[in-house]
Amino acid sequence: MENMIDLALVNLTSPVVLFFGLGLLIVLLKAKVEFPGAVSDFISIYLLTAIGFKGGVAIAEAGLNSVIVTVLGSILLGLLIPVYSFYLLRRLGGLKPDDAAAIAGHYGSISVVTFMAAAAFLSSIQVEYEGYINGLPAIMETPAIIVALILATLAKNHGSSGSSQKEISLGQVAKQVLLSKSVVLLLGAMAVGYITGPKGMDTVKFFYKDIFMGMLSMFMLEMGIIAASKIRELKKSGIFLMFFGIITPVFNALLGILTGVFAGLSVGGTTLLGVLAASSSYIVAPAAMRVSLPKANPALYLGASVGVTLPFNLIFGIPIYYHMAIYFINLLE
Amino acid sequence: MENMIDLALVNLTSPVVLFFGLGLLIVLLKAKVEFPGAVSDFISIYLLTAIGFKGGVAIAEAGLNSVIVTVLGSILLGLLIPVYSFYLLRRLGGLKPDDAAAIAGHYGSISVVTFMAAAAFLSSIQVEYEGYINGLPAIMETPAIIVALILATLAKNHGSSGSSQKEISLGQVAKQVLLSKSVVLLLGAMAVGYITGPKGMDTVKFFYKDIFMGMLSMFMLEMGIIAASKIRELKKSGIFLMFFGIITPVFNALLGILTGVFAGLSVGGTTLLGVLAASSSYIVAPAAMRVSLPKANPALYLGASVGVTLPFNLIFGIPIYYHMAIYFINLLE
Amino acid sequence: MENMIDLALVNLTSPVVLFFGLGLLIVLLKAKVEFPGAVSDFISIYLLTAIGFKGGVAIAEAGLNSVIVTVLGSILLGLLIPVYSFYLLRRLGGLKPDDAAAIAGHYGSISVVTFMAAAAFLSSIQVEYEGYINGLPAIMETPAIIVALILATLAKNHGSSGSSQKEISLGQVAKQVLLSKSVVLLLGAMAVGYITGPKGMDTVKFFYKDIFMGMLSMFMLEMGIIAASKIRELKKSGIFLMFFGIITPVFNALLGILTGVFAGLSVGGTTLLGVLAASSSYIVAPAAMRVSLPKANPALYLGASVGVTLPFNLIFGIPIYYHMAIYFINLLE
Amino acid sequence: MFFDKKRISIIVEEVYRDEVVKLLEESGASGFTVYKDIYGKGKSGVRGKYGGLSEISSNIEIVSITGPEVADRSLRGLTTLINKGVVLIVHMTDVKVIRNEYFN
Amino acid sequence: MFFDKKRISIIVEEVYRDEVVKLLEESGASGFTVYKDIYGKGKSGVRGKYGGLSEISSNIEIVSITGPEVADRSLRGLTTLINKGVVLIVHMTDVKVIRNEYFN
Amino acid sequence: MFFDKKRISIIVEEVYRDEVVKLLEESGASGFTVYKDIYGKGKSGVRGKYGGLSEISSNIEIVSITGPEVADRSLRGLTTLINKGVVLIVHMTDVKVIRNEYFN
Ligand SMILES: Nc1ncnc2c1ncn2[C@@H]1O[C@H](COP(=O)(O)O)[C@@H](O)[C@H]1O
Ligand SMILES: Nc1ncnc2c1ncn2[C@@H]1O[C@H](COP(=O)(O)O)[C@@H](O)[C@H]1O
Ligand SMILES: Nc1ncnc2c1ncn2[C@@H]1O[C@H](COP(=O)(O)O)[C@@H](O)[C@H]1O
Ligand code: NA
Ligand code: NA
Ligand code: NA
Repeated sequence: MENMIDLALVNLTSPVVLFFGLGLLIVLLKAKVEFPGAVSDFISIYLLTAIGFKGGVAIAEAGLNSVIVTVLGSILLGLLIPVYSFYLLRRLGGLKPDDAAAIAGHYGSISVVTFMAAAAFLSSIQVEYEGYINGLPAIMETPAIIVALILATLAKNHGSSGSSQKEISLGQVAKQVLLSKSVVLLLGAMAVGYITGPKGMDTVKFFYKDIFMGMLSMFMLEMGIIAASKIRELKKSGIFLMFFGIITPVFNALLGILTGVFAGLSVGGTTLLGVLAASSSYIVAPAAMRVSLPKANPALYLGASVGVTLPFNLIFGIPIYYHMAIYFINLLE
Repeated sequence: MENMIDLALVNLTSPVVLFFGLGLLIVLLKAKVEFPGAVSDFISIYLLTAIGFKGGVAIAEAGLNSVIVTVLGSILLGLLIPVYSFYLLRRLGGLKPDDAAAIAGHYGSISVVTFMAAAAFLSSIQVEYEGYINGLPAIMETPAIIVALILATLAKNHGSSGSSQKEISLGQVAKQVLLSKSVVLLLGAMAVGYITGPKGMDTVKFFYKDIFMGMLSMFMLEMGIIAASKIRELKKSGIFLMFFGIITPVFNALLGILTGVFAGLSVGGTTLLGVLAASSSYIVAPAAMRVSLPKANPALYLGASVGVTLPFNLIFGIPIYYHMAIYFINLLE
Repeated sequence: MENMIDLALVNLTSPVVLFFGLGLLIVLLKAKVEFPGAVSDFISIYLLTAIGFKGGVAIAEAGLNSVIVTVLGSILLGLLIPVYSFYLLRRLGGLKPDDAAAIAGHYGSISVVTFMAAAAFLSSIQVEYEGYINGLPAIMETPAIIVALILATLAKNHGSSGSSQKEISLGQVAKQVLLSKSVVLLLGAMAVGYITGPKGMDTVKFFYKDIFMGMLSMFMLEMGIIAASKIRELKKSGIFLMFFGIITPVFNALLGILTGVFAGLSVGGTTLLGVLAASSSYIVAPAAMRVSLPKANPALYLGASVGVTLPFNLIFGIPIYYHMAIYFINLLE
Repeated sequence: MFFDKKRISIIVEEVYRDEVVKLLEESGASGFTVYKDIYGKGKSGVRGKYGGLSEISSNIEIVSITGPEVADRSLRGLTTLINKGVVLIVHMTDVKVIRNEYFN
Repeated sequence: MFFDKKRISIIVEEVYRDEVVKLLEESGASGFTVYKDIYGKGKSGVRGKYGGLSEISSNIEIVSITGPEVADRSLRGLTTLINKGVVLIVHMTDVKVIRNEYFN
Repeated sequence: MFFDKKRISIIVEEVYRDEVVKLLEESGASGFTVYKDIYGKGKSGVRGKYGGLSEISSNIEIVSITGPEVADRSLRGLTTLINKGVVLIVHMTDVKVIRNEYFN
């Protein structure tokens, strides 16, 4: 087993994490580096398409059958995490139903960027993983958001009845989330990858595989800038969410890792499932919550998810979850 | 000779066509995937530059002499196609002169994207073609547009004389078309490629060659979105143009293929000349027609060209034209 | 020693210079090729990050110690050049203090694009250079700007005293320049490269190294467009600055080359230091001058720097400086 | 030669675009124009300066030129939306147009 | 301290930009500003939402601040353009400026 | 139902953004909106059409809706800025808003 400190260092000195750190620094120094919207749209369209496509090709290679258990396990995670997060945030944090539901949905959903950084980490320490895991982000992105909105509706019906707010139509929200850019690109590119298979991959390998890590590193610069600006907003809103943003991912990683062990994944695959469970959404969930729960405070859910959990996972979480994966897989043997 | 169904499948399961299909689906599902203008500008600037550059390098390798017959033949196609298209649209379709001329100009001009998809198809079934064919799109883009505008002017002078519309200055239009972004990038990059030759290509090969197919596949996603939104508009305007948009390209392909056979091109080269003849413009012609014939209805020319012919060629046309090319080349031997 | 004419031809027929020429031509022909702002932002963010990153990795490989003399020498150049440029522009050119200071700052600062083109030229004639030279642009960008602003302040205090203009706070300007996009990306990516070292470079090599030359060639197209539009504006402002824009870079190159010889650099390294000294800023300095010296005429500094010196260096300067470097290194041996 | 109309401007987060557009159309507006990729500062701090999360963080402006009745209906609808918690920055200007029938 | 001017706004497809700008300049306008990359909906459906074909499908807004005579000439020219078949959405607003001589 | 406000528009090179924003805030404006990536033509020629140098060559428009006192203070500050050599194209429009207290 590799030394924990060495691994942490490998992670910290990777271009991906260093560019993220540079982004944090840029905000601290109040430097004037702004990515035009279209630039980050381009990189994020690219990253989503690439990861979905890779996942689809890998599923085609592995066969749908060998994938089912893992997929079901990961959906279960997405359904479970928002439920207990919601109650934690209500009881311990004393948050309003809308705020609690919005945050819970973020943590049940996933962060594609964190996932990619973890995959980069694994490949830099030469740890293999089941290629079809690249298909999971597409699948785990949405269920939690739906669950969170159900919780919000229940809580409000339970409480004050004379609400002036129009009832949320869950069907409509589900449709909106499923048809959001991230989910469509991830799922769509996965379908393309699945149909075209390794033969199709050969023709576009240079684009979707070779330059991927570089594009990701440039994107991390911007994610760092965003994370730093969100953490600022959170500072105004108290210490509880800071703790929540660090402890929840570790606990969720544990659940993800146990699911991975249970599904018989390799160390690499188990780590990645842990990372997915630990990560929290930064695009799909915020957009869905803003529309469905307009009274929830964006500073809270963005602050916790993007300001705290994203940097924590990238900087500390990934090597920790890798160690946890090794520990639990060894335990079982 | 390969099996027709197999070939159709190779084409249908290529990333390029699948991403196009994903684009169509996105519009059908009313999903919210929008490419910012700057992103598609970037990809389209890249694709035009890359194809022009490759063509120029290939012409430098082949020598200008061996290229002349093919070039003359392809210009002839551009002059001929709009003439009979115009009369067909007027007589059979009963369209107004402006509408008929606008559509005729689109079909005489070419679609770079369709050409690229055909080249990708050929390379996926390991069929070689004369590299300098990459220079033809630049050359075939404009002549048809000029011819179409001449037809419009003639028709109007012939008919009602008291037209309030200012006379179209053909020279001005020709200049505008020749100096439009697509044509300048294609021709300019071709000149650069011709001068710098294979030695220059070596230094930028990774960018202009290796990642080309991937960039194209991302662009196809957007072309699918655009095509689907244009076909909708056409639906309102009747069935004649739907037929026209499917039958004309097949007939034009035939002319292109005969030209290719006559010029002594390989099977690959003949196929590509057929595809160029079959394809219809989606950038240069629409912009030129909008300015020069403001009373022509854009829903008609965009609907037919982008909504019907583009998807037809991509999905069905390319393998058909390949078979036609083989058939006629064998006939001659 | 290679033949001068051959070398000039190698430079002139490289994709990088040809695309620049295409850009010039596009403006001459009044063609409608416009790069959306976001596209050139993307390419320029990429280029700055890539060059900084490569420089950082190279410094990590070479060790900080072996770099110090060169770095100090290049900072000295940045401090010296604006001083004599300022007096030249005042005395010979009869320019106003603000204009003279603004232009002087541009020539003391550097042009990353010219540097990249020179590096491309060297690699096309298989001349090696010290990799850490890639770190110099970051270091040489700012000192000259500060010096120029000090000169402007001194000149104004010396002259009329009842100035209604608010005093320029040098500290503020220094901060603003150091925290500008270009400098932050160059220095930041250099730090990332330095920390991550060759191991990190391996993971992102395809992106930051392989496609670099192609991205640069696309950017040159736009630089050509910009240069041509700036030279037009200069035409109105007289002949003196035309001469200045050609003679100054040659003289500055001489100083840079002597510094390189003195620091014991290879022919390649010496050439590049010459090119850096000869080149003049086109992003950082213009932005700084516009804010700090609003009464200086942008047509003058942009016309000279972007309209004259940039094309001169790219088209003629680079092979000349290479020859000069060889000459002086041979002289010393 | 000129006809008096109202120009309604609504600055809002991009996620609410469809909601506002629906409201305008239901109020009878014959058209609207959207200005993308703007940013600004107001009571809720800086917004829209960074891309990436553009869908959630960026502002848009929706402008519609309408007759007085449609303007009235739209503004009443917008007030309801504000009360629902959606932050809207609304203002109205008197403008003149050439073609009366083009703007309901 | 303030001077009364007219602010003319023209929303039009990007391909017609040069034609409209020429018209404004010939009418004597001393300047104009173009807003790119906007989109909208009107009598001819949604326009400008997708890129790629941006040259043909996207809207721009051209705004010019002028004195009353130039405004008058411009609007007459724009009416001619409308009759030629070019679809223009035009409106005019009364505005105040600080520097009178800056805007013809 | 409606309250009268002033809408101040300032067209200026992007490099001066922070200076103008500071001025507006010091004058008491409660918010502003920035329109990026616009271009135009005026006394100093075409500006902002090409990217790349966007930081120096492109225009932005800064719009702020304010009450009359803040408008007055802002315009006086802007006049000082103009005298310093910064080229600003400023105009003001009368607008109506729904929420009085939102705009100082
Ligand atoms: N006084 C104002 N003038 C112009 N735009 C404003 C003003 N106040 C707010 N805005 C715009 O409306 C957005 C949301 O405002 P707020 O909800 O107050 O943060 C801001 O980001 C600005 O773009
Ligand atoms: N009532 C309106 N208010 C604001 N913008 C409009 C209006 N009607 C049309 N437009 C704009 O003008 C463009 C062309 O309109 P139309 O020719 O009616 O389709 C639309 O895409 C909108 O951007
Ligand atoms: N009369 C005008 N109407 C609208 N915009 C103008 C006008 N004059 C100048 N501008 C804008 O202000 C910018 C700077 O103007 P100038 O300093 O006169 O070159 C131009 O690039 C235009 O975007
Ligand atoms: Na999660
Ligand atoms: Na054709
Ligand atoms: Na220099």
